[in-house]
Amino acid sequence: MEKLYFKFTTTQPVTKFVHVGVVASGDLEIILRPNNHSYSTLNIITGSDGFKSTWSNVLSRFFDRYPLQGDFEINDFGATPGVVNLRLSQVMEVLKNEQ
Amino acid sequence: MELIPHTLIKLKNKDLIYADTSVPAWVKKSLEISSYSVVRRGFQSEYIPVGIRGFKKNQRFAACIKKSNIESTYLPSDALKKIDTVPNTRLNLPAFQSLLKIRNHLSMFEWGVGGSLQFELITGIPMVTEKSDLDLLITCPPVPLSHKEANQLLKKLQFLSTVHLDIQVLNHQNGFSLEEFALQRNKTILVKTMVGPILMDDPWI
Amino acid sequence: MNNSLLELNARERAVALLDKDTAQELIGPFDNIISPHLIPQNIVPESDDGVIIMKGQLKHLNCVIISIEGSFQGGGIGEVGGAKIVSALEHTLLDNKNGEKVYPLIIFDTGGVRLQEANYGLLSISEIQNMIIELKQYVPVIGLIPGRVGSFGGMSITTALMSYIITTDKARIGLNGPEVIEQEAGAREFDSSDKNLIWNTLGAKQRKATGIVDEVIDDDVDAFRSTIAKTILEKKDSNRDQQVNFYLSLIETLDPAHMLTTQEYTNLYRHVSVHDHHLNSAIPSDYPTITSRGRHWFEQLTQIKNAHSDIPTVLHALVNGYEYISIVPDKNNNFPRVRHGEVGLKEGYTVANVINDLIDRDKDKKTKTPIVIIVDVPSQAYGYNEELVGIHMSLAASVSAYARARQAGHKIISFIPGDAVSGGFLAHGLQSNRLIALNDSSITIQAMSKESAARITNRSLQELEQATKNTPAMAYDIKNYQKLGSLFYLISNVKSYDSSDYAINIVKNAINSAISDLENKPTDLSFRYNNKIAKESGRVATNKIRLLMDKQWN
Amino acid sequence: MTNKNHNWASQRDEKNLRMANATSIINNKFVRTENAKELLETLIQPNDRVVLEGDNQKQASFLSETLASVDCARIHDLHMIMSSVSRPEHLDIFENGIATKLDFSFAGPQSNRISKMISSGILKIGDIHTYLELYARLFVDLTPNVVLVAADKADKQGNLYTGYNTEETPVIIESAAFKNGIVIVQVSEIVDKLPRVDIPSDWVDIIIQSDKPYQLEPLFTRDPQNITELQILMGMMAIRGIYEKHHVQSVNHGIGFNTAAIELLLPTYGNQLGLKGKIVPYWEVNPTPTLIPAIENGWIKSIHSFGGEVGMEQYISARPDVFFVGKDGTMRSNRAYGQMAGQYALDMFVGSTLQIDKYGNSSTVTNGRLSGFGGAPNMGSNPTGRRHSSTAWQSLKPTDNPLAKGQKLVVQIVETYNSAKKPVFVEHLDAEKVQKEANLENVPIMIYSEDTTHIVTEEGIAYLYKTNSMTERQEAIEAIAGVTPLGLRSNAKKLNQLRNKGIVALPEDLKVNRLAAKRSLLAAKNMEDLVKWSKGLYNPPAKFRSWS
Repeated sequence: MEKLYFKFTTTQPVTKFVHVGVVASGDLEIILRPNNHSYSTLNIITGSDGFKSTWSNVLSRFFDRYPLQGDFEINDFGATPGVVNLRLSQVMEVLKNEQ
Repeated sequence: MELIPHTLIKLKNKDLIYADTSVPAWVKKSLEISSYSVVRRGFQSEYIPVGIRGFKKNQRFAACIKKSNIESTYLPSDALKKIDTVPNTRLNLPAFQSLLKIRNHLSMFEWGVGGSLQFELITGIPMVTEKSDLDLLITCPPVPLSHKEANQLLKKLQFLSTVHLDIQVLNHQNGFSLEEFALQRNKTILVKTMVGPILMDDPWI
Repeated sequence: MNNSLLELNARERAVALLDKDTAQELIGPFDNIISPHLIPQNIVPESDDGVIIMKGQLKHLNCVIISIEGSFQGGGIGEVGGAKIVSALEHTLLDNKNGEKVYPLIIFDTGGVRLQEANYGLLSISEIQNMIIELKQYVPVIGLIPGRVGSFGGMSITTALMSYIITTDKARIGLNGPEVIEQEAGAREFDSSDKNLIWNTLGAKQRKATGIVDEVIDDDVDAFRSTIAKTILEKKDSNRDQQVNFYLSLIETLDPAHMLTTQEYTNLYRHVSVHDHHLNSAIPSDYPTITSRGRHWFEQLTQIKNAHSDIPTVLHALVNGYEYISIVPDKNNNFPRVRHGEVGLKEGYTVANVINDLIDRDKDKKTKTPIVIIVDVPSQAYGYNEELVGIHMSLAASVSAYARARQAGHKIISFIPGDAVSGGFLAHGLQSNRLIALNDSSITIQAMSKESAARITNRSLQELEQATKNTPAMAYDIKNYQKLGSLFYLISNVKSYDSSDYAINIVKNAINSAISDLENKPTDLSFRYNNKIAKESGRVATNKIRLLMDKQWN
Repeated sequence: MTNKNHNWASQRDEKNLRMANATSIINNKFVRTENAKELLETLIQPNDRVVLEGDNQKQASFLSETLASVDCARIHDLHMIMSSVSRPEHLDIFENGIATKLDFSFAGPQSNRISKMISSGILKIGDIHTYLELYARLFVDLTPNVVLVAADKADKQGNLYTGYNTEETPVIIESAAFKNGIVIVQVSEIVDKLPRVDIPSDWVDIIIQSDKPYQLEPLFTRDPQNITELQILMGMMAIRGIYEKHHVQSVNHGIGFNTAAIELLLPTYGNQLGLKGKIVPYWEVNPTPTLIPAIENGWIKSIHSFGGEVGMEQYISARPDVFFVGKDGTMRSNRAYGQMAGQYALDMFVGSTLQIDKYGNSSTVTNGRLSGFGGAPNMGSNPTGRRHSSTAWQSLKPTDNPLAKGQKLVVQIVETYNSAKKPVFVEHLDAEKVQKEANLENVPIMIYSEDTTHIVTEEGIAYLYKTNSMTERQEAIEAIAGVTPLGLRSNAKKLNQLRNKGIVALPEDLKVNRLAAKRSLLAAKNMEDLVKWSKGLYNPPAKFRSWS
């Protein structure tokens, strides 16, 4: 298990709380809370050690495309980058539906 | 006739052994049970240099016996022929299992087994343990091997064996390690001879 | 095949069952409560701790759905998830007592106790069971088992306490999973790789045929919704925990030496001639039997020498106004899996029988007879026949009897001079309102044997021992267990096999003071999390959850 | 002038001599089970070329166990020819000093051990073939002295019934029977009357009843329970961006969850798109249970199979319109014909791999594992000898060359990272290292870049056939390689250029909604659903049981 922290400068504040996913094998959950900074924070607990740079790459790409602003908490039980992306896009979808 | 090192000798009279030092109790006990000794490297005359094995790994005792005290001799290759007489419970030990695998891959040589396996195969006394090494003796190779060929052979045998392998090439009294030759760590190689270890360029001569 | 409940995760299952837009989650992912015990053991937590509490309406009926997430840590119950369930059920009870109908539903998808927080899991499960038994007096408490994990371990006992169980054919129920039985009793007893055997034995269809579940329906959300509504409106209750005489009659006809086929058992089940059972008090005898800590203290406290009972594994006696009861080894028992004092098929039902008789006898009395449970149970019985018949129901029968006795006003003390492990402890000990133990290092107190726990959590025995050393949540010894706050009293200067007058007096005093402490106190299990140690350290998360639930319920 | 006395039938004489030496244990072709070892020791000679039948699923397990037990003083230095090295004793034969040389196609289960044995010199590799190549060489320079094969039943005359799992038995037997080889068959049962004759007794020399039926594994069964949302997403993209776009009519699916997902999406997502009747009516594929919903839903006209699949027997028998079924009601499979169809009759091959390099070469050979590829390199390549045209084949024809011809679609579907979170897209294939370690002539590449026409990942589809330079091809691969080291070379600008050229398509370009990729979209979500679709005719092996 490893704890990771990331911070990204972002521009689109979210107004809703969002939760997606399950901490199941190969999967993860994402909890998003609104904040009023000009950046996003990510607190990640991951079951697979040694993937900090992979996380960084996945998240940079995501925030490049979608600069969502909020505080993210992620509990990860070995999700692949593909699954991480899928869950992040589900967060987007939930925001769209509720806004 | 010269006896090559690692030949097992069954003694007629287990009490007639000659040594520079007094004979320890464990040697007497060992001979009591088995009355076998192993030919050591050295000058042979009326007297033959031998070693006596104990039941512990570090128990070796150097002595001499008279030729006339030899009841019978067993070459390392004789031990090999006895593998079919080993009971299944013993045969399951890793050293025996490895020997079974390896024996099909050395048919181009005259060869045999030394060490605790040889002792157990000839005497029937259980000496081999879970941790026993496998000591192989290649005697009189028909043609010298190149470093590469030796390396290939070694790799093959090591793959087949699940225990540590110690392979010695014997050229009459002279002997050297196949592994040392194959790996070619140095230009010269250590050859054990009748007069002690010497460094040689070509051990096959 | 398109509106599957099984396919959904726990949260989605709860939402799917409720009428559109009525679902409201309590203590959800945004409340920032995760298990405090997982991260220290290097395990990734989940924001809801694998238990989802959802209030809402189902066909316009007010419901609370408790949904367990089987894919997070095998649906294991830990402190946070357990406290969420207990506090939700408590509020449901309160509402119903106040005349406001709220119908509780539990979606089981659980292996039972979460082994990384084993002691909390065991305590929580006993507290959940207590609530269900009381709630059933007001409303049906309905259990759903869609399948995948199914319902195992201590939570299988909980399923047997539900008013009504609805499953798909992909559900399995058993006290001991096949892997655990194989570990404890060998592959000859139960081959955990034989999937046909597992499904034919523990699968919903066989369980339906032999009274362990009530309905097997299609895996379809609408089918679930209408079956649930029907169950609520028709107030269905299988009274599964009160079939003691039926099962004792059945078990008498069973040859424990023969591994029954499912067909044989189904036939047996269909042709039981039921007769009443009553177990006489133990009497003195001239035959010394093998001793155990449980038997030792039963004889010391009742002064019955070489106590003999018609059921050799269950001793009980009413002495000086207290009802003492103990489960003991019987090395010649015809059920091989109970010879070391385990709680087997017969033991659970027999204990239930004894307690039910006592409840009945005292039902019109103002002062109820106090009960002293002497706890020395190394585990429940691990066996194939046991699982086929449904040993979890036997344990549930005794859980139910103890809980109903306590709720009726019997003061119940558990005295622990021996082992208190797993399902055995749930059935015989954890429904008391005061626990007293001897401080003896020979006592093992846990949810599962170390070997099984190691295998199930994929750790080596060494790793497991290392982990348990650092966390009271997984402690195997009574000293660490005390740190949870669940003990009323830890007697420090008496050992398990002491027989001096001094020792006996101390134990008797402790029992007496526990009983007088119960005067005018609640008849529930709240002492365990309300005391000082529990509040300050042992059950901090439990109390936090309870407060939060109070705030969010209405 | 040749010598007048030259013996032009020396091989036949040799065979007759060997057979004569064994007359004491042969009773009109039949040999008793307990005499199997003696038989092999008599009929096989040192240095013989021996074919041992080991297909993917079906194994001549009794004969392989017997061969591994023969006396190596009598039989040694055999040259083994085996399409699949699957069982431990297949390699024991080498360790026991009975054989030294191996030609094979696939060694999945034994891939670790085989690479160690090669590097230790126990075993010398002739070549790692494709199935078709290996069969072909049986008729050229690898004609066998002895073949050891398996059949279900024999009758008293020695005719053979190979039933569902005929697989490669006919091609092996034919290579020996007409070139003086000895044909030895293990049968599970000897009966008075066969359901049908698959091999005539004339071609068979020896029949031995085995002590137990030959080993048969349900290798091609995938439990829909384990299909993930990403696999569904990739399946949806493939259906829209490849199956529909190229109007594919005939297909081979490599085995895996990716292709199982596609099979289970046809009756749902495929129907939503109105594609039923328009795509993939013809299949060359093993009878995988995940095809049942598509068959029942009316998608499929015909399926020919390489081999059988355990549990599918009854279902296949009840669907003779779809499968190739004999008069006796059981399926006829044939691996050689199947491979031939894959090579020359199909529009498309869809498969998966473990690694893809920056050029688009792919391989399942990863560190320490020398698995071989079976039929994939044939299936996954463009046969340049093909002349017949189809819409899909034509759709890949370059527009700028009047003499150009079409091309077979070869599709790889992979997630950018595997489940162990290792990148699938790599700078260099592990296969390059394995080549050096195992002293192979060629790098063991499964499908070459030039043959790969499409790659699908969870990010999008790369239409490699549209690229006009290696640089562009590399850029297309990078654009869908996610955050793997290769993928990080791409950027938004390059991606959009490629999208505009139609070389790369993202899900949104294909109108595939990422969030619709749910398991609820699968026509069957578990094995029981498959049983229900089959109306109870499919009988899954016990290890797949997950319901009561």
